Amino acid sequence: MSGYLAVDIQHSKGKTGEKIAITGELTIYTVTELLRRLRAIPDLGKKNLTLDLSAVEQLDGAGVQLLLQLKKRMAEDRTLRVNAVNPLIEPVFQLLHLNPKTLCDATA
Amino acid sequence: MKTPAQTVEVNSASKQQFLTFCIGSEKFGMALAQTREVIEYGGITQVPLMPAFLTGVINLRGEVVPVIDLAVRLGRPPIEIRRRTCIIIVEMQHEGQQFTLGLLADSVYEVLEIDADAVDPAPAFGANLRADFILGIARQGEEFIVLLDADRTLSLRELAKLVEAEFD
Amino acid sequence: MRKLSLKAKIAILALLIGGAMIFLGSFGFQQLGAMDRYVAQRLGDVENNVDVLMEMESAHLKFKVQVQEWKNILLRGNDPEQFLRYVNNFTQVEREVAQDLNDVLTKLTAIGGNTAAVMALQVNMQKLGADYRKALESFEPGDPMAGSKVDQLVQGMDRDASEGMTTLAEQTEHAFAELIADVKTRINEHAASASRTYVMTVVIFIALVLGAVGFVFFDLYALLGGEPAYAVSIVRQVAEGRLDTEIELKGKSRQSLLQDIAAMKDRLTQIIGDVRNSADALASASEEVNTTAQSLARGASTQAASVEETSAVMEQAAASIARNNENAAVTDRMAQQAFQDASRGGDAVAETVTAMQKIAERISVIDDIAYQTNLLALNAAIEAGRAGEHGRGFAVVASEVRKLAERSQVAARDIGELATTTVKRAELAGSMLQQMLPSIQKTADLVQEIAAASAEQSTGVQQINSAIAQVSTTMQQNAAASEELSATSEEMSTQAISLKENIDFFTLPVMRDRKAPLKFVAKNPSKPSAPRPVAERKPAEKRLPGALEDDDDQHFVKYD
Amino acid sequence: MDIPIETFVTESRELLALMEAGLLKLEAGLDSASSEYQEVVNEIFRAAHTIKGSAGLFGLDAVVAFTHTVENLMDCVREGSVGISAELIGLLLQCSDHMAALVDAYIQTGSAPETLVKNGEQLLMSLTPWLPRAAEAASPQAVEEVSESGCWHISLRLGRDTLRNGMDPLAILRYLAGLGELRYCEVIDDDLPLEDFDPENFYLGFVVGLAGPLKKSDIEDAFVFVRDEAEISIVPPQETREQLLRLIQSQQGKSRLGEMLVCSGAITQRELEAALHQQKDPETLKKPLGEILVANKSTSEQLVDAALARQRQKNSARMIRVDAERLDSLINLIGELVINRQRVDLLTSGYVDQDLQEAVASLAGLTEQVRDAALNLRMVAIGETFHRFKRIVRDTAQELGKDIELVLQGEDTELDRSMVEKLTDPLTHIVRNAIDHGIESRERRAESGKPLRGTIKLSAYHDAGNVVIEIQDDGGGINTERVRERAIEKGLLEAGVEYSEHQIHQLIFHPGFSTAEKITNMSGRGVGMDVVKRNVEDLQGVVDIKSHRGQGTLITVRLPLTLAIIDGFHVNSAGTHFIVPQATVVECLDFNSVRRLEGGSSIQLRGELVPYVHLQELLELSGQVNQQKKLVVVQFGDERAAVVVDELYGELQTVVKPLSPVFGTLKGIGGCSLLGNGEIAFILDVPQLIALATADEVHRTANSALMARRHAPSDHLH
Repeated sequence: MSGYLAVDIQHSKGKTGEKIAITGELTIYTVTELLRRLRAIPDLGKKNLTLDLSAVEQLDGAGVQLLLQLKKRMAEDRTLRVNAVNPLIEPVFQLLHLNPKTLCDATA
Repeated sequence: MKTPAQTVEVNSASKQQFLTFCIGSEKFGMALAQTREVIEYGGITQVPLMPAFLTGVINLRGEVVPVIDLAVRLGRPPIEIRRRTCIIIVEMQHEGQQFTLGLLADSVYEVLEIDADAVDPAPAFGANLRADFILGIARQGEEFIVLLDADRTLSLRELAKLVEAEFD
Repeated sequence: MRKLSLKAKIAILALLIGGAMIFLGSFGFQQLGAMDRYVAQRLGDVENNVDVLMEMESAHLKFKVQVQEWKNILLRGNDPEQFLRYVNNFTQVEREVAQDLNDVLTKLTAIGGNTAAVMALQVNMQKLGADYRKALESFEPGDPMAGSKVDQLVQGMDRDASEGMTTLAEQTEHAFAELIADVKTRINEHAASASRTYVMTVVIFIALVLGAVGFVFFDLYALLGGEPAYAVSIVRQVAEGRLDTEIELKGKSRQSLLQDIAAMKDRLTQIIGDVRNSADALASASEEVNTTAQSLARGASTQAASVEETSAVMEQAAASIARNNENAAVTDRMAQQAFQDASRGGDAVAETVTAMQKIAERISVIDDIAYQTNLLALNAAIEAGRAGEHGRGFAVVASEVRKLAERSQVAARDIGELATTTVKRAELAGSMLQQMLPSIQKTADLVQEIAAASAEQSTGVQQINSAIAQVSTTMQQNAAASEELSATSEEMSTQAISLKENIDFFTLPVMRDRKAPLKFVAKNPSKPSAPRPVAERKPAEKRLPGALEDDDDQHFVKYD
Repeated sequence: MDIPIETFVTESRELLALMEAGLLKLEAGLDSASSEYQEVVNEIFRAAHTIKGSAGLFGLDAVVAFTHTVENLMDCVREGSVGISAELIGLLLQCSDHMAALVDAYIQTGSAPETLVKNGEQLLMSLTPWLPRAAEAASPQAVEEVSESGCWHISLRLGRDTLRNGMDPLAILRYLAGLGELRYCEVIDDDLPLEDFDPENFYLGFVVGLAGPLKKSDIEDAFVFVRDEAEISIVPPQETREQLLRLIQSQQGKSRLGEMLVCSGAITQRELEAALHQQKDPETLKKPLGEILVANKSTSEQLVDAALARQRQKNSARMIRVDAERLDSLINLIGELVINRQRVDLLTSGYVDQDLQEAVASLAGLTEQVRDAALNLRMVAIGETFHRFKRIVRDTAQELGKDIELVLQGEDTELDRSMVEKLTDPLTHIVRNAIDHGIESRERRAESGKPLRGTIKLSAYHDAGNVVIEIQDDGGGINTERVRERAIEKGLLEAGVEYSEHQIHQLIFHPGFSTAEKITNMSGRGVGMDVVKRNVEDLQGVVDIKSHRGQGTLITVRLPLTLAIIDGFHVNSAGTHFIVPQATVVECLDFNSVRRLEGGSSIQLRGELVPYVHLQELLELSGQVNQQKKLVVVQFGDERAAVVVDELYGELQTVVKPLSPVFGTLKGIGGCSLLGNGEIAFILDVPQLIALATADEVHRTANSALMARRHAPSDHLH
């Protein structure tokens, strides 16, 4: 699906938990690849996870879905937080009434 | 008391049209005014418990029309059905209401315009036929045509009575 | 016992002998052992007695020494030193004698000999000793005449001791001698008894074995029924075909070898006899056959020739029949044609009729139509009439139409009638044709029959031809067959002759040679189916009955 | 006159009728809190409103002017600022009459005559007390506008392959956001799988609140690309719903539920099609469209109900007067058509041409449909006629100062349109008489200890080839004595002769006979009952009267099912076709398998003894006899009987043709009917049949007793 590799992740372990910085576009074209890579990370979701989306210029439904899935994957008492969001994709969260930090419903 | 009046009436209208038909060997005529049409015999449904003269009913273009064997009605042996047997559809008035009857006849001849002079009053006897059925007798060359009084012959009340009689 | 096979018998015999040997050996051995032991015992006794004897001797000897010593003392006793020495010797010897006596005593007691004498002796000895000592005390070393004086004192005193001594010795010697003798005798007795028993047993066994062997031999002999050599010779003779040799049988044992050989010989003789006869018969018969076969062959060939002619004739017949057969067929075809034409004509007529009828129907349809038109017109008229003045014109039209309709009706009727009349005519024609048909049919049939008949004829001829062909072929076959027959019969006769020669190898006892055929005939007349064509064929031979027998079994052989 | 105005006229007539009905309902007294009350009031309001609107279209200013006021008034009523009172209702009724008059006037003259306008003004004057000061209260236009508040609730479940198909759901949401204000948006990730999650499938769902002046169809356009595999439900905001309600209720023209909902915007064309499609598939089959729509969350039950109500109003209100003769001729022609069709069948049956056969088959189907349709054309529920009497009763009662309740029964009894028309007058007479002479004055009732409110009961029902209409009042009944005297005065009866009460009562129907002292404007002139009788007899019916002094009167009009369509059960006996009115058929059995009474002619049916008749014997039918006899058990009232026939063909709808009077009263046969193939079938008169059966039974048992004695077993097996 993904013609050229428009996405990349840096994965680092912090004291609080894991850090994943995603760069490039987070769209239907890249989700598969991205997922493949995330899956590569050992016991993902067992530790707190911090996402850095500051380098994501594109986010579409598929991307959002991926994020939500990621969030849903987190074990109990493990949290997924987004520490930085690229202004380019903020509107998406607004549209969905999603809190970009927690990926929870903002309206609620 | 009817007959003289009739003749008078016939005279007054010097010419009158009749439909002539034959039953057995006899030739009859019926005032054209009362006849609607002539159709070929067929598709008769017998009506249960009916006297002999009521042959049955036919479906005349969606109208259920009773068919009467005129021969029986006139006290003759019943008509046996042949290729030329046909049904004369006549229209009668009854209590201001019109209704339709079918008459079985061995064959139908023509529409005749009969001169009043050619019509004799019904003979008191000899026609071996109820006098009040007869309107008059027309001479046609050699042969005689019995002109029937449909209103009498086919008087609904009378027919109905006969039917009633059948029941008890 | 009889049941046992010879082998078994021999085996038993061997066993018997073996057993006897073993027994004898062991028995002898045991006897020897006993003997030996006995001798050894006896020798032991002898030894002991020898010891006793020795001791006695030595004791006797010593006593003499003692006495000597004693003299010495008296002679030389003036010198004191001498004296002393001799006294010592004297005591010493005395001790030794006592010793020996003790030994004797013990030994005696050991062998249970008589000890009394010995004891007495011992006592004497001791007394003697003591006497001597008393005598000595009166000895005066200084008086040269002292010795003589003491001597006078002991004069005679030693007599009985020495006497005892000697007697005893003699006794012992004597006992010993006896013992030896006794031993000798005893041993001899013993040996004698042992040998006696041994011989006895040996003798018994030999007897036994001999018995067994005898029996076996006898049995064998019986089986053989005579001297084996004799049997052998007999058999050899038979083998050589000399069946005339007589066999005298010893013993009346029914199933001895010789007996059987005899039987065999007899049977052989008989059979061979028979064979020979039949061979003779065969030879003559084959001759006969040969001749007849040749005649047969000749007959066959002639027949074949005649058949050839017949078939040729038949061929011609067939040809002519086929010809008129064809003619018949042609005629038939023509007849058929005629018939078909006729019937087709009939059909045509029928069709015409049906067509006419159809027309009639159509006409009736037209009639119907006309009628319906009539009705229609009538209804129109009625409508018109009801319409009153307005309808007038229409009424006229209607009546016109009605008139037309009626006319067409009439026309239709006329046509109908016409049609019907036509139909009638056509039917008439049809029926006439129908009547014609059968006669035509008949002729046709007749012709057909003729055709059929000639056809049958030709087929018949065909069949005859083929039949003849078959006959001729069979004829040829017969000829061939008969030639073959003669060939074979010759063959046969040669065979018969050779057979004869072979049979002649056997020399049969002269006496039986005559009998065999008789026996043969006597045996057989029932067998063959008595009345034979030959009988008719050769009435002449009926006249000489002598020849008949001979012929008979020839014929019999021939037709058997 | 050009067509649109034609439709306007008919429509306004309907609406007025509606209004009248509504008003009468109100008068009947409805709890002003009840939803029905609201319903009715709305109805009236809408009627007025619509008339006004459409009148405007045709520039019938007078109508518009007049109606406007009425409408306002109704509006107030609707809001509850004005209470309903008998007086008001009376006025409103007059108003509706006036409106009708105006409309008619316009139709005839094309303008409103002065007099009428005057009356109108007077009427309006009399209305003023109720009218609010500010006459321009709620203008109806307000309804049409969509209120801003409240928002559409859209729940959206997209198909798995949405992404693959290159759709970005966000795009849709953006589009929506563009349409109006996105009040809320909820992302539903319930379907997101934890394991084997394919990021290229789409699992999410959205619930969106969208505010703005929107039409459902606008919203739906957002989903034009995804709708095929998406589940979308669009719930309108409260206000919109109410508004839709109004729209639906004031629907014009459209008579089909779907259409109504669609063009009122309650649902979209697509939803309708979807629903209709569903309706076709077997397990939702026969499920009414409304249910399906609700089930699909296409719309709310409320709306569907409203639409249905509206639809009913229409269908009942929709009547086009057609000359019965035309219908007759149509029916006859169709009869011919059917027969010809049969002939075609016969002719073509010989050919093996596939297409031809199919063509013929479809022709057959069509013909059947056409026939049924045509037959139905002529049938109409009597309800319409009955409802007219509400007004009559009310007016008459008021006039005479009586308190009378009209009870209707069997309004949906169908009978021939032509008869309905001919029936109206006689019934009116009867009812009027009942009110005038029948029901006593309050006082009298009080005295006789009856409920003050008198009751008149109109009921209709089918009774074995007959339509029976009963008019019953709980009034004083006929004063037999008085009638007697009058009769003797008039020389209709000889004094001193003993007459049965019934005979005497029949005199009521004698021309020019009336017992009433004072002549009211509507009865007592002696015209009426005789007219009634004549009219009924014209319809070949009979009218009968039963009365008990002090208890009331029952007038029974029994009409033959002339040209009525009955559901019949088609049987055959000895080659003759018969039709048993379906209503009377209890069950069918195999004659040989039921237990019959030795000798007698009764069968044992679940312990019950049921007499049976051999139709063939009873009607002396000659024809081949089938050994496999069948039994049709019929019931009339609580009488039961079994009819033995040869063949059971099953149910069919038939047009009843009267038997020619020639046949007089043909026993056991109520009429005849044409079968599809043109043959004639006789309709069995079940009550008579039963009578005959029982009679037959009696006399037969006697015989068969004898016969049984002669040859026992064979007897009961014929």
